[in-house]
Amino acid sequence: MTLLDIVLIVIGEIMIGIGALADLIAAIGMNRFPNFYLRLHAATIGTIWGAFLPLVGAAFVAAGCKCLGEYRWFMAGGALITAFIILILGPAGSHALARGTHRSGIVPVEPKVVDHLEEDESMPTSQETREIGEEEGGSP
Amino acid sequence: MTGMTEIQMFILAILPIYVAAFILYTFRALRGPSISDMVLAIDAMSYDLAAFLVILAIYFKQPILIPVAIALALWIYSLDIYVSKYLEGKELGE
Amino acid sequence: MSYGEAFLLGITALAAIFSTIATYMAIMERDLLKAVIFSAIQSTIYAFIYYMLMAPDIDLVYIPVAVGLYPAVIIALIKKTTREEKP
Amino acid sequence: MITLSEYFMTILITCMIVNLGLALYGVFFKPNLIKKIIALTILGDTANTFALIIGYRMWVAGVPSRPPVFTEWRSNNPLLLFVFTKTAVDPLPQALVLTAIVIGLAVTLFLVFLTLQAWKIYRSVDMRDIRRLKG
Repeated sequence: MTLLDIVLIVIGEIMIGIGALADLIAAIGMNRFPNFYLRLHAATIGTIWGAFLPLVGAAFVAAGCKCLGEYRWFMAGGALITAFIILILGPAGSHALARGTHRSGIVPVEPKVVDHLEEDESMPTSQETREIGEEEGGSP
Repeated sequence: MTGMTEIQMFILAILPIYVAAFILYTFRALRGPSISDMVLAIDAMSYDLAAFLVILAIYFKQPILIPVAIALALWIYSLDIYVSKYLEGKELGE
Repeated sequence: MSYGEAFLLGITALAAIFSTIATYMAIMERDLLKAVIFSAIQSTIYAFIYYMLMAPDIDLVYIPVAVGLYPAVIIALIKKTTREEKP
Repeated sequence: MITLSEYFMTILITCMIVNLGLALYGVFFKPNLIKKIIALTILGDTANTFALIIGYRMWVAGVPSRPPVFTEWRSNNPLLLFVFTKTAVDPLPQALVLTAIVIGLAVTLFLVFLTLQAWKIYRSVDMRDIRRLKG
């Protein structure tokens, strides 16, 4: 076991430990926050710090550990691919869910000062105003 | 082969933190007042479960267990999209 | 018997208990969309149990079918029919 | 005197039996057709889990049991093959369950289509209403 392997394993173990702590913090926040829009923050911590970072650390550990046999590069590559997928898809899924929830209005936006998105959605868009104008102009 | 390496001992020491986090996520997923809370909790739980599965594959020293994590991370995303499409009141594919 | 064996089988037993709770709530729920999402929780926990029972090739089929396709099909069906279950 | 591992396996099998009972209750006594379909998917998954538990093998002398895929075929050490046969789980129930999952998907899609046709004809998915209509 060379020095590079030891360095890779130590860095990977530190990343896995940080990921576990971030995961626990995100889970506590998911239970303690009172509202859906506040729980999105906890979900972000749990997705990026709790899943992306330990996966990169697991890739480092797998690349540095000789005891895993010849398939350790397969393992490291799979862990990196999973990390990349989570980095792309996690924020996209949270955003889609928040958009759908706000449009359907099943959860009230409780601690709010001003909600610009609601004002924008309540105002008619340019295409709708054009249709309304055509109807008024066309009807006798 | 029966002797445990340092990496296996480290992973066994770190596992209870993950398990506590999963228990808390599952409580929120079962108890959430609205549908969005439940789907969000399943989402975060499954992404963390993918990381957990990769770490367990390192513990078991079985590289063939890795593709499960890729499949889980890919398909949980679809549940988000279906539920948000339903909440917006649109058809699938619109 | 080592510490690792008892601990990992204990995680599996805990997951089985939570899957029982999720199944009970999915069967007894009036709102059908919530029932579908409880079923998705149960499917995710079952995928973890299959992993711990050392069947990765089952998981590769089970995750797209039970986590991806079943909720999609049943949500499309609820969209076309009713959401509330009559008492 | 049972060991701790056998105790946990007993908990696992007991929870699966409770799941099977709950799913059977949902299939038999819930009048809504969509709820029947959800219960049927849970029933199929639980039955598949029983088939996997039959093929599972407990850990031998602290070595983890492993999936039935032999990945060390490059080395010519026969001891690795001996360890593989001692610790790998049974692959035959996994091959059967693989087929059962896909057939369950096809059956569920067919039932969803039948439910949609029932909604189009009777405007109801409740079994009590459909029975009252006599059609």
